[in-house]
Amino acid sequence: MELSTSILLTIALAPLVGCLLAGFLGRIIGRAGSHTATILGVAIACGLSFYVLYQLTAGGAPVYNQNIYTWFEIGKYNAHVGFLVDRLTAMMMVVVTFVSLLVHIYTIGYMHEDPGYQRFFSYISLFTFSMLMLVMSNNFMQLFFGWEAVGLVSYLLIGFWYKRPTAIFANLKAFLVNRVGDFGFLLGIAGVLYFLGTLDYATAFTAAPTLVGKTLQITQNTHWDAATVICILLFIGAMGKSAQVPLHVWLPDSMEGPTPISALIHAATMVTAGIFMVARMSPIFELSEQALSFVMIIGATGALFTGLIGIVQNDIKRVVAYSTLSQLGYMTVALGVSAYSGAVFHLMTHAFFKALLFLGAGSVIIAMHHEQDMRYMGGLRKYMPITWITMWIGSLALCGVPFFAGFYSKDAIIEAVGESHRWGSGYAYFCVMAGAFVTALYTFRQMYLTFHGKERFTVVHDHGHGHHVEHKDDHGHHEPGIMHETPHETPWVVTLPLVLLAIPSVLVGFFAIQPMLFGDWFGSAIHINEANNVLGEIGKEFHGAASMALHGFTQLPFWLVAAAFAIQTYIYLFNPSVADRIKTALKPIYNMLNHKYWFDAVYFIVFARGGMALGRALWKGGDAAVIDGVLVNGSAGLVDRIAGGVRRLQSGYLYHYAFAMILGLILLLGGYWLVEQ
Amino acid sequence: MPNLNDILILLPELYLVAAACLLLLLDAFMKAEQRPLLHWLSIAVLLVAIYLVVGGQPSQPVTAFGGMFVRDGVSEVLKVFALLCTALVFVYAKPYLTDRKLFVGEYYTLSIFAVIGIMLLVSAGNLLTVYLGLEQLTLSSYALVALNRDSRLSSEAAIKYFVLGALASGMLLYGMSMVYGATGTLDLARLHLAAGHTGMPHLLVFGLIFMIVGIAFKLGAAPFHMWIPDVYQGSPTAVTIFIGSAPKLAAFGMAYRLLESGLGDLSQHWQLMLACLAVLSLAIGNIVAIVQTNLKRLLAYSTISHMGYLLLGLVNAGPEGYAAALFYAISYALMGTAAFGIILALARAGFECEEIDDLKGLNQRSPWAAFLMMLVMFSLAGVPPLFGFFAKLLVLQAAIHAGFLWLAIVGAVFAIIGLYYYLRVVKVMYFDKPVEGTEIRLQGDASVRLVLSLNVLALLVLGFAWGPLFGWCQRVFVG
Amino acid sequence: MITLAHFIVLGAVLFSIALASLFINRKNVIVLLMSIELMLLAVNINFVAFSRFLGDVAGQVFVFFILTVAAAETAIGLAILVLLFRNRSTINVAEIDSMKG
Amino acid sequence: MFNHLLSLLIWLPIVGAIPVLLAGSSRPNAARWISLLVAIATFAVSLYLLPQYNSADAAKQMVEDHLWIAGLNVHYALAVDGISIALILLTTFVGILVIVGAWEVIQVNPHQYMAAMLVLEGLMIGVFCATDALLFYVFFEAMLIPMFILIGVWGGPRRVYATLKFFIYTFFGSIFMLVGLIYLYLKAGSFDLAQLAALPLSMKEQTWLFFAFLIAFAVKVPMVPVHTWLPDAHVEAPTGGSVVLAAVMLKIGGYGFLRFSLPIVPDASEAYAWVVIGLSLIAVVYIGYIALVQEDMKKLVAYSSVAHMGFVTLGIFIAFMLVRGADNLDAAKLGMQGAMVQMISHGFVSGAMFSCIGVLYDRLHTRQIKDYGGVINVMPWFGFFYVLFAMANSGLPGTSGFVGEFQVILASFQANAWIAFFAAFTLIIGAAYTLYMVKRVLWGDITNPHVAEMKDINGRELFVLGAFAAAVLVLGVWPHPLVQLMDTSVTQLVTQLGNHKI
Repeated sequence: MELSTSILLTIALAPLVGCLLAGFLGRIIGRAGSHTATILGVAIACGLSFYVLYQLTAGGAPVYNQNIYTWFEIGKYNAHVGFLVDRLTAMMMVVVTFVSLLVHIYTIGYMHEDPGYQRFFSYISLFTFSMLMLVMSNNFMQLFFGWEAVGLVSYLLIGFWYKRPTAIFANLKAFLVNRVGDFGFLLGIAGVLYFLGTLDYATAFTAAPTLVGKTLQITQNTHWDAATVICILLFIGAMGKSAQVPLHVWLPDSMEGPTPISALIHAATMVTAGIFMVARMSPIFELSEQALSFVMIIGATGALFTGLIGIVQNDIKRVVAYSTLSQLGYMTVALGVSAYSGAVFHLMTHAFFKALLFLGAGSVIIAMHHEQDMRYMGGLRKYMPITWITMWIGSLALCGVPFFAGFYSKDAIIEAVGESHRWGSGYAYFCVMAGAFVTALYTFRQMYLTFHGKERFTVVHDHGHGHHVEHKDDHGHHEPGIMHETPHETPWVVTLPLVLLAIPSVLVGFFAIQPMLFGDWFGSAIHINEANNVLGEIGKEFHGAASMALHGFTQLPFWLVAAAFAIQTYIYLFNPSVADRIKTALKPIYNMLNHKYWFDAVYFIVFARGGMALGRALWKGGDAAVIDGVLVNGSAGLVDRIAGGVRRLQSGYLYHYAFAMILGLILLLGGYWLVEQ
Repeated sequence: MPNLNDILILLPELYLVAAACLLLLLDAFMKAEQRPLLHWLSIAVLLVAIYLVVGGQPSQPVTAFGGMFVRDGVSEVLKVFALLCTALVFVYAKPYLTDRKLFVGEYYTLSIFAVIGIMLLVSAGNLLTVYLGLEQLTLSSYALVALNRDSRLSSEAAIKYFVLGALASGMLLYGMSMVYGATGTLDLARLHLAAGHTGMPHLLVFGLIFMIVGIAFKLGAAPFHMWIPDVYQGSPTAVTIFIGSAPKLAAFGMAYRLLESGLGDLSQHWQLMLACLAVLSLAIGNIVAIVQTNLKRLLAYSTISHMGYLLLGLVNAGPEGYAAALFYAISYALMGTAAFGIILALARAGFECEEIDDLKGLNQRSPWAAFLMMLVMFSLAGVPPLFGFFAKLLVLQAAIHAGFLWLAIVGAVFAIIGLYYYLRVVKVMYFDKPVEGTEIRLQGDASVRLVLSLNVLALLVLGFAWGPLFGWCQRVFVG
Repeated sequence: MITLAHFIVLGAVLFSIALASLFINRKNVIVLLMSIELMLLAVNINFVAFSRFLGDVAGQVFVFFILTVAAAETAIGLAILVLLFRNRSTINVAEIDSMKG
Repeated sequence: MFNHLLSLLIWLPIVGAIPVLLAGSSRPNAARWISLLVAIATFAVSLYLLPQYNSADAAKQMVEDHLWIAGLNVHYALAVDGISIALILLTTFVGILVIVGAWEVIQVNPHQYMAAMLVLEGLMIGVFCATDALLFYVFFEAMLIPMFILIGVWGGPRRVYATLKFFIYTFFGSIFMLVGLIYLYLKAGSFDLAQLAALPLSMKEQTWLFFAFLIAFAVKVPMVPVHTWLPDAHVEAPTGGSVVLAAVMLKIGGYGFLRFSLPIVPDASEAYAWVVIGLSLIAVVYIGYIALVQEDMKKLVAYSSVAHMGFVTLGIFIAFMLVRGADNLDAAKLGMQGAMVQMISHGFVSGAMFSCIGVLYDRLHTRQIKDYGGVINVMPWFGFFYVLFAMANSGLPGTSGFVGEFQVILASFQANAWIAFFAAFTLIIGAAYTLYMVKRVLWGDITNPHVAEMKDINGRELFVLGAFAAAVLVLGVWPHPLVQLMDTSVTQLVTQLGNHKI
């Protein structure tokens, strides 16, 4: 049966209503009121999303594509607000609302002492709304709206603890880096309008083939292929949002935000918007080999090198953050080899297990009273078993151990890259393969440092709880390694989401791989040229999820993971000193990783400092010196000086006056004489 | 042989002469405390004169005494406004004169004699009448400037004015003699005919040039402007206001009579000369005004620049140009009267209110006075919707139409520079804090304030309803 | 034979002398009044000469008027001069410069 | 039907200023209430105007035409089209807010302040209604007087320099336009804009006239490099002055381009479109960098206004390249519409930004960014509005700030990708300078003890900011009605661009 507009509107608007209630009436309806309102809103959205997904798969509902209202209409150009809901959208809706719902619940526990409680709920509901607008959009304008709106919320949430200098630095950085991406994205949209004459997905995609052969004039005699230009511009947007090298620098800093945000926005949903967008644009991307190669290489680079940084991080959240960067790299590679469904599939599984890992990390952080440094943790498994187990599940999924969700998605991507013959696929293949090893390295390191080995903190029982309460909002950096009470398992509102996320982290891959990757589940949503259909190739050898998993044990990726497991187990369980020896042995490499390849430093000097310097130069040099100094005040001063001179002619002496008159007379006579000549 | 008809045509002038003599007598037999009566009488005399001028207006231009005296539209307009301005001057001057023990009959009679000179000048049909009218005007003015016998500045101003004025009229006469020699006639109408086919064209043009010097002096156009700042500053404000208003109309009338009625055929010669004078006046007037600190002196320089704009109209040398110039002369006369009127009204015994800084914080002390002064300043600067703007508009239009686009642009540029010092006055009144311990407000009785307010508000009203006036100015030249 | 030209030249010479003396003399205001008179006389010569050679009396009539007015003018001039001397006790042209700029 | 609606609209506030003045400094509240009533009445009239206007009809409507000066064939001619109506509504809307905004903020001679505001409002409406060039010029210039007073009397320490600069700059621009207009009058025998548009002109004449108009309106907009009066004027102006200046006065420059440059000298405008486009792009980039390093909030927002107005001029003149170069009418309309929407939107956004700064200034009496920091801690509601308007200023979708820039960028890509490239740079630099200010003012911990004592916004301020916020959001979420309102007028303008005069 048809999907009804009202349902879709409800899905989109319910979280918005919750946001407004919590935001504007937060004081009145209080904490409980706020979280009930927002959770209710998201719950409705989530439930209906599942219903929509069901309708589209089992219910056999046709793809929904309608405009809600006209945004503007000028001649043949128009922009609308409307929904395009096919299976791709529906899947995203489910993922977004589901994770968001769990994060809402989790937040009750995580933020329960924070003064900004209502504000926080309002923000995350606003985010849910924006994200839904993004994924449900049926045109580029609305896509851009959602695109920037999630950016705004991300900005607000990273800076949620606005008293922290680091936080307000990070949120500005995040917004600006994203804007760099959006700069390209907007130009891409403009290009779409220029070449395809519309902002509407359906029309644009049907018209897409006409791009072939069209070119854009760059200079007098250089013309670039239209499709390539558009795709790369659009992808620059994705690079910003999905934190691809070299626009990845904002994501690690975004960890300044509360952990639930890191889970929801900076791992599960928002950062995957870029992946979703490219998948959505597959009909256009398929037209440009060069663009796809570009996408692939960018992604592969991110997959390996950001992962490496993860190995040297000590902040539990940052480890997960870098792993997110690396995983986003995987998805992008998949896009690059036109395995769009593979990318989206990994997007989904990743959403679950990465959210799980973040929330788990958050749970640890709660237990450690907002101590995030793993060097002061260890042996926590006996204090918080649920967290421990669920995080292991998440980790194994992340590493791609067979049967876990991550395995299916990741292995499919690796194989797809292997199948691809696109320019640069060799490099990509190496990156993703090595990436698997690196992933395992930092994941197990993190698990061991956190939950295993001996405790590296001491518990000092002194003046009780109040101490932390006041430290809570500014997250007091009390002396490291000193705890004021033994860590204990977190309340159910925190653990429940972990459990609920653990389940799909195990199962979703097993059940979803067949339809999603090989069953043409997405239907018309994703378009692939036959020549590029690497997944089709893999599909030929695919004989069910179980056999794929079993086969997985014989594959190189698994053995890399196993090797990494062995190494880390040896180092962190039996011989911790090795770690330091390696560190000293590979000092230069360690430094390079520790400084994140100096990306941030360079950017800061070049763009931040440089921009300010340039601005100051233009201001003082251009406006102040030239325009005001010379032209404006200069001419005024000149007139003044002339006046000062001329007034002296008025000497006050009668004979000068008389002389002036006679002079005038003579001049007139002389002038006449000259004219007559 | 003069007949009754001639007398009738000359009636306003004759009446004024008689009235002036009567006032003189009256003053002689009058006690000091009765003088206010004289004040009101003389105003009445002027108003009646206006009535006579307008009432006896002939439909067609008529001449009297064998063409010596012309009574046409141009002279009507000029006379009406000259009389009107003088009446206003009398109203504004009274408190000032009484404060300074200058409240004497001579002031009134001399002024009226000057006005008679103006009326004679603007109706002149003959070089002789031009000369007589001019001398009548200037001789009375010399005396007026020296009215305050105990002031060093007045006497200095008077001597400067006298010597330069005599020099100018000497040159004018010399020019007349040459024109007479070249054409053999003194009658302007015949001159106009003879000028075309004279035996000695160079002599004629030489004469023209000498006469232009005379005109330029009367207008106060650079480089014949030197007397203006000193005379404006030196003479009692009550006299400055008179010199600054009505005589400008006379100067225009003189220029029109000599250049158009007399030597219209030589326009291709004098157009360019006037253009040069205009540029010089605009430059010197506007630029030097910037560095003035004395309000009267500032207004003097602004007069010079305004005469430059008036010349822009004359340069056109066609009906529309004369109309524009006449319109400009009228607007300037009204604005000048208003500006000095406010200064007179603010001045009081021991406080001349001559320095620009005397106006500091006027808006807090007397918002109304500040408001009026602001209107006058913006009108002088030529900012719409005030009267002054439309006057400038017309002269610029006239200049461009005559093909003097460059001249119009020069005028525009100097309007920007000029704006600066007018704004400075507004700034002092509105933005600056008043000096402690000083006290400044409108003096004089209600009548003065009322008339003054009306005079200034007229600038605003005429800004919207200048059509009829302009129409009148146009008619008198086409008709 | 004396022609019109001679008279005109004479007038011109007188006129020029008058002009020159106006700004060369820096001593005495009275001299200024005198040179003004001289100027007017130059004009008169012109008028008379022209009217004689044109055979038209108007010019000579004009001369009478000029003479009369000149008398009045001088009267006023002297009056101002007296005033000036009373106020500043000097009639030295070079000292009359309290207003300038 | 009563056909003097426009006259009423113009003269109601001007005449209404008289009783306000008469109320005198002794009865400030009377002055305030009268002026508020007048402002509201004006707004009501302008609202009543809206349904009267038939947006389907391209012709000018509600025509009033009386011969004003027979001698010069000057007419008191008023009429409106969609664009004028939109701008008039903006004016009357802002008119109310500045009166309310100044309520007890202005203590010295409030009656004069309010009166000046009302007169200014009336004159600005006049500019948008006039269809006679001279009448337009009269309103255009007369506006300067009340603004001069507003800034000079209630302004900051360097107000004298600022006002003189402001007045002379603008006068300098317009005087050449006056010469140009006279020249046109002598050729056409009329100041009627329609007739001037129909007047054939040689390329040489057009070029001279184009630059005469350009300098007049470029100063008003203001465009680089004649923009330097704006930061000074804004910094010294009282809040209300800044609001009106930014919200409405700058628009008159853009409006002038539409009414004069485009129809009267189309060919020259085409030939020199690159000049304007170039300057607009410079405005976006160059000014953006300058705004980045401002220490004074008002200066910063003033510079950002210059950058945003760059989009207006860009959108207007890009139309030429599209109509005559690419022969793409719809794209030209897109750009033109973008420019118009940007004008309205910038009216709201900049007005709001200045109101916000005013709110801060009233509490701490400083506009230096360094004196603030952590304001959000004590003024959460203010913080909400501040962030909202900052986002609008950096062109976030969903706020009005986005719409115009979006349309202009889309249109300019149609003309030349590079133009779009530089225009889109505003996404980065605009966000940079705006949010960098927000960071330093709003976020962070309280460093300055005075900030700790700041009170959150009161009801009056809430009303002003709320009204602006509503406008910003509605226009951002649903620009369609505004676009519809102006559509036919813009279409007509764009089609006019097609016909050559030589």
